[in-house]
Amino acid sequence: MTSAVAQQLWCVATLLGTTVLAIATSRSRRSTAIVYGATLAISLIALSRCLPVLVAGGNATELVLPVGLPWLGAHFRLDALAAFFLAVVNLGGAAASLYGLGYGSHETAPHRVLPFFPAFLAGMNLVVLADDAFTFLLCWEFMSLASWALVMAHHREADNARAGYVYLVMASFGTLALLLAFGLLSGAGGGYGFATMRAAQHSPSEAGLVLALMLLGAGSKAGLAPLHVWLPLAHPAAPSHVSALMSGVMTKVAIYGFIRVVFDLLGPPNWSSAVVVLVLGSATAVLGILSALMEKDLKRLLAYSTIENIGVIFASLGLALAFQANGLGLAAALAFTAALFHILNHSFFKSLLFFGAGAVLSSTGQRNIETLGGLIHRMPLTSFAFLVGCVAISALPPFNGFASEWLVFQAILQSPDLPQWGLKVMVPAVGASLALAAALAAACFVKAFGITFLGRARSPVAEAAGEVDRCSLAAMFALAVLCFLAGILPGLVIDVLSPVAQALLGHRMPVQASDPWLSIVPIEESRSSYNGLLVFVFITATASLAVYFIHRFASHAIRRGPAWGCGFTDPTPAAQYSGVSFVQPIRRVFGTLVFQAREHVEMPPPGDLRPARLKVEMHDPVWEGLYAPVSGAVWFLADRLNQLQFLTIRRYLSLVFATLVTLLLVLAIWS
Amino acid sequence: MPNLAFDIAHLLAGSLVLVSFMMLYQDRLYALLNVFALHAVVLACSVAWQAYIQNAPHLYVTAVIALVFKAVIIPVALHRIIKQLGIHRDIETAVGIGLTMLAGMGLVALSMVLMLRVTGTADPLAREDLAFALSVVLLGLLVMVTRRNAVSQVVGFMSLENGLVLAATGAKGMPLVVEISVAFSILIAFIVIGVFLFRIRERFDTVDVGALDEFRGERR
Amino acid sequence: MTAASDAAAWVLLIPIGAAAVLAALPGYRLTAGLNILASLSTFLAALSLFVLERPQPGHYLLVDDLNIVFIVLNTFVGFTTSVFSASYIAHEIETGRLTPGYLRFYHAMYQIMMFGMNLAFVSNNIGLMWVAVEIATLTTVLMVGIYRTHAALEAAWKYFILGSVGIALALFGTILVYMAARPVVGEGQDAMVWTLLINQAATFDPALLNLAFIFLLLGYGTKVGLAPLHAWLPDAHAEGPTPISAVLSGLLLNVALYAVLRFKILLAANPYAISPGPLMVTMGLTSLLFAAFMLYRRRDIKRLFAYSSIEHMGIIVFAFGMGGPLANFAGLLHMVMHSLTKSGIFYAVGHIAQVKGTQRIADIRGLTETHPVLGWGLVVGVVAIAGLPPLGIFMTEFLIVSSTFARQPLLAIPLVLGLLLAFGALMLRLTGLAFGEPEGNAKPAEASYVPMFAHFALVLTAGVYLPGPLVVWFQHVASLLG
Amino acid sequence: MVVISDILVQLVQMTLVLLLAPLFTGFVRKIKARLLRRKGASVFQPYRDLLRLLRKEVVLAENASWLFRVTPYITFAAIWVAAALVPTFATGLQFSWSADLIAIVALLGSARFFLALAGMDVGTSFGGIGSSREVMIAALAEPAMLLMVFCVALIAGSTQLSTVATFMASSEVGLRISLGMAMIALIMVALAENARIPVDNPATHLELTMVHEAMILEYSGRHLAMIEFGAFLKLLFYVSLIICVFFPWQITIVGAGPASYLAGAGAYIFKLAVASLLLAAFETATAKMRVFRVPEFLGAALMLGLLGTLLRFVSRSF
Repeated sequence: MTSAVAQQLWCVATLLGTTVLAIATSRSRRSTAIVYGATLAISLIALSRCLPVLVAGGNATELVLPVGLPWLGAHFRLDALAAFFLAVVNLGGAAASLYGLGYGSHETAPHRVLPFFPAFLAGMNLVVLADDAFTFLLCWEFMSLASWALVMAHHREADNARAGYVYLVMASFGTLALLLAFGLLSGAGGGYGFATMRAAQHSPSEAGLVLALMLLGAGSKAGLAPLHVWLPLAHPAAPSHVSALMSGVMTKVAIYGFIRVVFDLLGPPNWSSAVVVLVLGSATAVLGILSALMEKDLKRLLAYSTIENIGVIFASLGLALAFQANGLGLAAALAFTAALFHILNHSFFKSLLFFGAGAVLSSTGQRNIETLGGLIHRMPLTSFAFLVGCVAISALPPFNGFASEWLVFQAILQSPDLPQWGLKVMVPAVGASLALAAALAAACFVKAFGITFLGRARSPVAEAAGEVDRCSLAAMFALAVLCFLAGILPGLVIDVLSPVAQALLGHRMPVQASDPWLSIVPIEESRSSYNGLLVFVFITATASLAVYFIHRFASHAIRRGPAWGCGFTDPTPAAQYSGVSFVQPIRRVFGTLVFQAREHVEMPPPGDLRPARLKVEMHDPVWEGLYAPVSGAVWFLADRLNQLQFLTIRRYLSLVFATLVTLLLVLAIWS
Repeated sequence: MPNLAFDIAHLLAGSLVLVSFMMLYQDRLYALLNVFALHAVVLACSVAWQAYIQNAPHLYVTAVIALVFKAVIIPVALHRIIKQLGIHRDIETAVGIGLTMLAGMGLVALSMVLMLRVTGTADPLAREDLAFALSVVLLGLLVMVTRRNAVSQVVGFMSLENGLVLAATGAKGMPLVVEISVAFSILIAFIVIGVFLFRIRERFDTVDVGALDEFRGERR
Repeated sequence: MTAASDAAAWVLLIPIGAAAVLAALPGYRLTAGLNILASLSTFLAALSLFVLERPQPGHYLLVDDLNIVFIVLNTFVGFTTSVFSASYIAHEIETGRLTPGYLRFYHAMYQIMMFGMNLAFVSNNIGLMWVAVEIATLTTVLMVGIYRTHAALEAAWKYFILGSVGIALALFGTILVYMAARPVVGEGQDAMVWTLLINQAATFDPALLNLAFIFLLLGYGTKVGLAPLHAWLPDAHAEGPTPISAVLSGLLLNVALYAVLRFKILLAANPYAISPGPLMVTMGLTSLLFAAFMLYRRRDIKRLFAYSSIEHMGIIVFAFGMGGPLANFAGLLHMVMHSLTKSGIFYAVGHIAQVKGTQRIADIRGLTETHPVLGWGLVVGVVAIAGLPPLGIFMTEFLIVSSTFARQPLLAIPLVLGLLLAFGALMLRLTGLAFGEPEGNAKPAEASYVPMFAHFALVLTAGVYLPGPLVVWFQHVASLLG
Repeated sequence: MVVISDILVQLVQMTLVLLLAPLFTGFVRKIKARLLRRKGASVFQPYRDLLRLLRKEVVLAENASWLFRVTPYITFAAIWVAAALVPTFATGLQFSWSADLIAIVALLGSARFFLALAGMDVGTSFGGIGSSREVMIAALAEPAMLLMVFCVALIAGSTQLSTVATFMASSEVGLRISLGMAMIALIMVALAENARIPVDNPATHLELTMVHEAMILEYSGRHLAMIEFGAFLKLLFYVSLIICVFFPWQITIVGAGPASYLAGAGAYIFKLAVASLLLAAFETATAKMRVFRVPEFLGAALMLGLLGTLLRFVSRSF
């Protein structure tokens, strides 16, 4: 009987083998089925092997392979935290593989997707398993690289190529930040093993620096503002099931890195570091969802919404840090569990939504929601699954998104126990911004679902759309069911997550399974409780009651007629509200401040038959405020220095001469 | 005798530096060549003197090479090139003479500062010699970077190399000196031939940067 | 004479003998084959050095742990390049860029160059080493100019002039070392023998050593391509035949670096001399940052990778400048990885330039579509050179950055900045070259892929798994470097 | 025994809100009419309207999907469940722990989410304009509401409405500035959420100014009845919430005798009457705002909620 970690590594090895297989069979027509079938099977096996570790909460198993850094070897370790993230990865992987079985047949360049897909999965699994800095970073970058290759699958579109470029540079930036963090953690002696780092003492300033670097490194991968700019470019560029993996799973792996270092390796946190995480998290949440609202590309919208959720998760982790720093173990466990729960939930519904977007894309060839509409009639099943995803991500009961956000809010309500005034005052403000983000998320997904699936078709392709294949639907419905189950049975999920909190924080939330009626009670019943199951039962019961009474006692008659347009019935679908017009009120309220949104009306002079046009001008504050100047500076310097390529030999000699004289002068002064 | 030997070596090395200075303020090519020939002659004397006092007959070979090759053949060849290319009238300094001289002073001062730190364990003759050699090397480089013309740059390079020979011969018992001086002569011959063959490259310092752009495959 | 000193001699004799034969023989197929054969046997001779017992260092030849790494690497890349060169030159002859007469010259020069480089490694005499480096330089100058085009001649000329100045500076440094050694070691040959020098370096005059090191650093640094002494490097890489670019980047830079390292060890052995670290760190960082910026505006594909070589030389010099077991280990490994990767890239680039008929980056697009093997080969190469895992350079950059940050946080920042900048530039160009709507000639390439993939396979293996004995070896060498 | 009585209370509560809701709206309308010196319709008119609508046939737009037909029931059910969980005359509802204040707010959010979707389903510009404005208002009202919840919860130490009411009814709470601010915030949110003046006008169908009515413009017959009923319930819910949180006097605490239940119910009816008077008076005295003034109005509510939360630390009872 091999140990749990060895089993996981065998799964990874099989995944890498699948990559080789994919290259070997790239000419074959059956390649798609073979590869996705294999990844589906492997993911499910890996999932089934890691869940026992999570539930049983057994001891961590370790393994050292004689690869990687020669004097260290590659350390792997499977503990509760790793098991949880492995579960997230492999669940997402399995769903994406299932979806890929159907969606992959639409792929125009399968040889650019199939080899990298299993490699990407393998990379994510390995990051979670790694137990020394070198292996961790190696796998981390390998994961980035594989996903980059997937982003570049449709490289002929200039936008995708740019997206891939920005992505890779940001990934590299993040890795370098992590590298520095690990350099600091390992010390000059090069103690790269996580066990060594865990045992070492870190001074407060060092710990602060490591945290900052982790925020840069893991944050850039996860999409923390202002390092998120690559995310809305890269995630949509990949094939949809890969987008789902990137958004739903890879960002979580980044968060895993953050948790592993900050909660596990760094030792007891400092409350001031929590402030930074809280501020960044809540700012990311609001900025992310506002950007999502302004977006009309469905996949980009989803990517921005990922940023929002990452913000929520980070805010929650910040709370956990704040409580942990003050020795409030129970509250810390609550916040931490809330973060983990949200991680799980987000991986469910974001994958589901990306699958839906992929279904729309493969059925209509469109990602721009302004050209869609009325798909609920033509893709009823897809639209139902997508609706479930929308409700879940909007944090509405009784679905899972609400359960985790509710826990976050409960954690925020523990803030009076914090001794620091700064935190006392700040945490409610964080709560306000999270509430704002949640409300805006609902608005955003009303828009996303409403414009895409409701109303009348805005283009011929939307008119001609059809339902997608069974595998895709099966993947979507599986996730929808998971969203629902996690929503009505949150207590069970919390109990599964508790060992992770116990292992990292030394505290856990109370056991929920024993509570009556399966409700969740974070602290005690008189303070707060929530029961998704009952809420669901109540709503169903009352709604059924209403339906019963009405159909029993009231009129059944239905007459179909044209929609009423106040006397101006306009048959063209263009008269409907568009996505841009839908968000106009919100754009006016928030956009003028955040995006410097301006509306210009171009009114043709009287007699001119051209239509009047309303133009909306928006600026991305992060890109224009941070990235454009940096890239401008780089190009400016590159231009300046480039003149050195065109000097004459005499000038080159002068350079040599000047260097010589300088060094001699230095020597004369120094020695 | 040791004192006299030292004084003469010192004198010769010192005059080499002086001649290097003379090169700095020549702004006509012919004059520069003549001064260089003088430079080579002084070097030959210095090397011969070292051969004598060190009792190292092989150094005479180096002295002869310096005399024949650098004081005669190369200047003559360069004369011909200048005539053929018709560039003898060019004023070819890139930096003003005054400034160059000042820089030269600075360089000599620098080399003195550096060399005088060398402790007395090294033999004083070598030490002084080396100080002058360093000055000559630096001045040679200075000539190279302040002249626009290929010919005068070759001259600068040769004077630099003279500094090396001075240092090498001053280092008592250094092996391979002759070989090195032969190798350098070949190198210089290559350069001269290069200048001669590729007339397009007659000027190191092309004003037209656009033309260079084109050559370097970096067209916009 | 033991067997090993024989082997060391063979490493020198085979190339020089082959050069004589190749200069005389006509015919392309025969000479190319012979060239490969000679390179292979040199490589085997170098490998045998590992197995055989080491001889006592003589006055001229020396085989120790440090140089054996270099020799084996050198002969290996020399061998693979000769394989690549065979298919590359065949194409050049077909298109008439090279005439058979020049071919003879080319192969002879190739072997002389190998001889020069090997000599530089095995020589136990700093004067001999200097001579060897110069032989290697001069032969490459001739090879760079072999196409006789305007640009090639200009590049060769520039290389020649700057190289000559470098030669002169290095010689002056060598003389200074001799002067420093003479009072201690005694006059004559002995004061130039490396093994004798290092034993007594502690008693040398520090001021002379300091001065010597500056001249040596600048002199050999010119060959290494350290900014701002680098000017010859990009043009020489771009305008010569691609096998020569590969050898220049992969090997010649190492030769000069090896020389710098030797003198660094010497200086480190003297407690009163300045520590060479700060100088090297400064030069390394300057080169890294400078090259990183220069990468952005490149329009010529070979120049692009030439600048990338400058960048990597900067990193290596930085690592050696930092010193310490980790950084030295990383520096050595980085050097090996860079040689393998960069020459591999040049193999790809050579064929790409041939099949596309241009070296302009803007004219080459979508390689992974038109020439999948070359295109993906290039992707792998650039990914490797940019320091992405699982390839070898990642490991070394990991070690360099993390160990630097733990010791000198402020130095790590420009280092990381430079790495990131260079990464951005390389990826920008790679995106244009390998991806996008294909442009230009799409006819299949007649290329030999074996050398390229052999290199990449080695780099990949090293990135994941380094054999234990090799590691012990490297660690020992790293400790030698201080 | 306690359980049975609690379930009983819960059932009574559910029926009570269902029955009272139209009456409350009718009462407000009547008072408004009287204040305007009109006679006004009977207070029972809302019941008649509902019955009339229920009897009529549904005219469904050709493009309407299943979502359009399901939404009225979902919204009705969600609002009813929410209203049923607010202690009106007695705390200790059997199921009040199944959803705390945050969950109740979210339940209303669910209702609005579906209603906004339904507004877009038919594909006319009116539905769109209504939905668009509705979500904008919600985007501000919901955080304001949650902040109010935070403020109250931080003072009461619980988000459980029964606990809050019990706590507020006890004598240990004095007047607190935070609570005052939270109350004002809640009232402002309530006005906005129920489409009352000055945010929206429930009585108008003037196309450019309407929000809620535009959204449900396509509904007719029994569907409209459910939506209207939902709106009545929602108004009652908010008033009950304000009463329960800020004026829980005489509310029956768990375990009290039957007499106290009667007293609690009586007090509740009385408080409702007062509230309707105030609401009608306020609506008569103010004018409707332009749509883009609403964000400022709600922003003020948000700020009040936040201020209330922050001032909690400095304001102890007077």
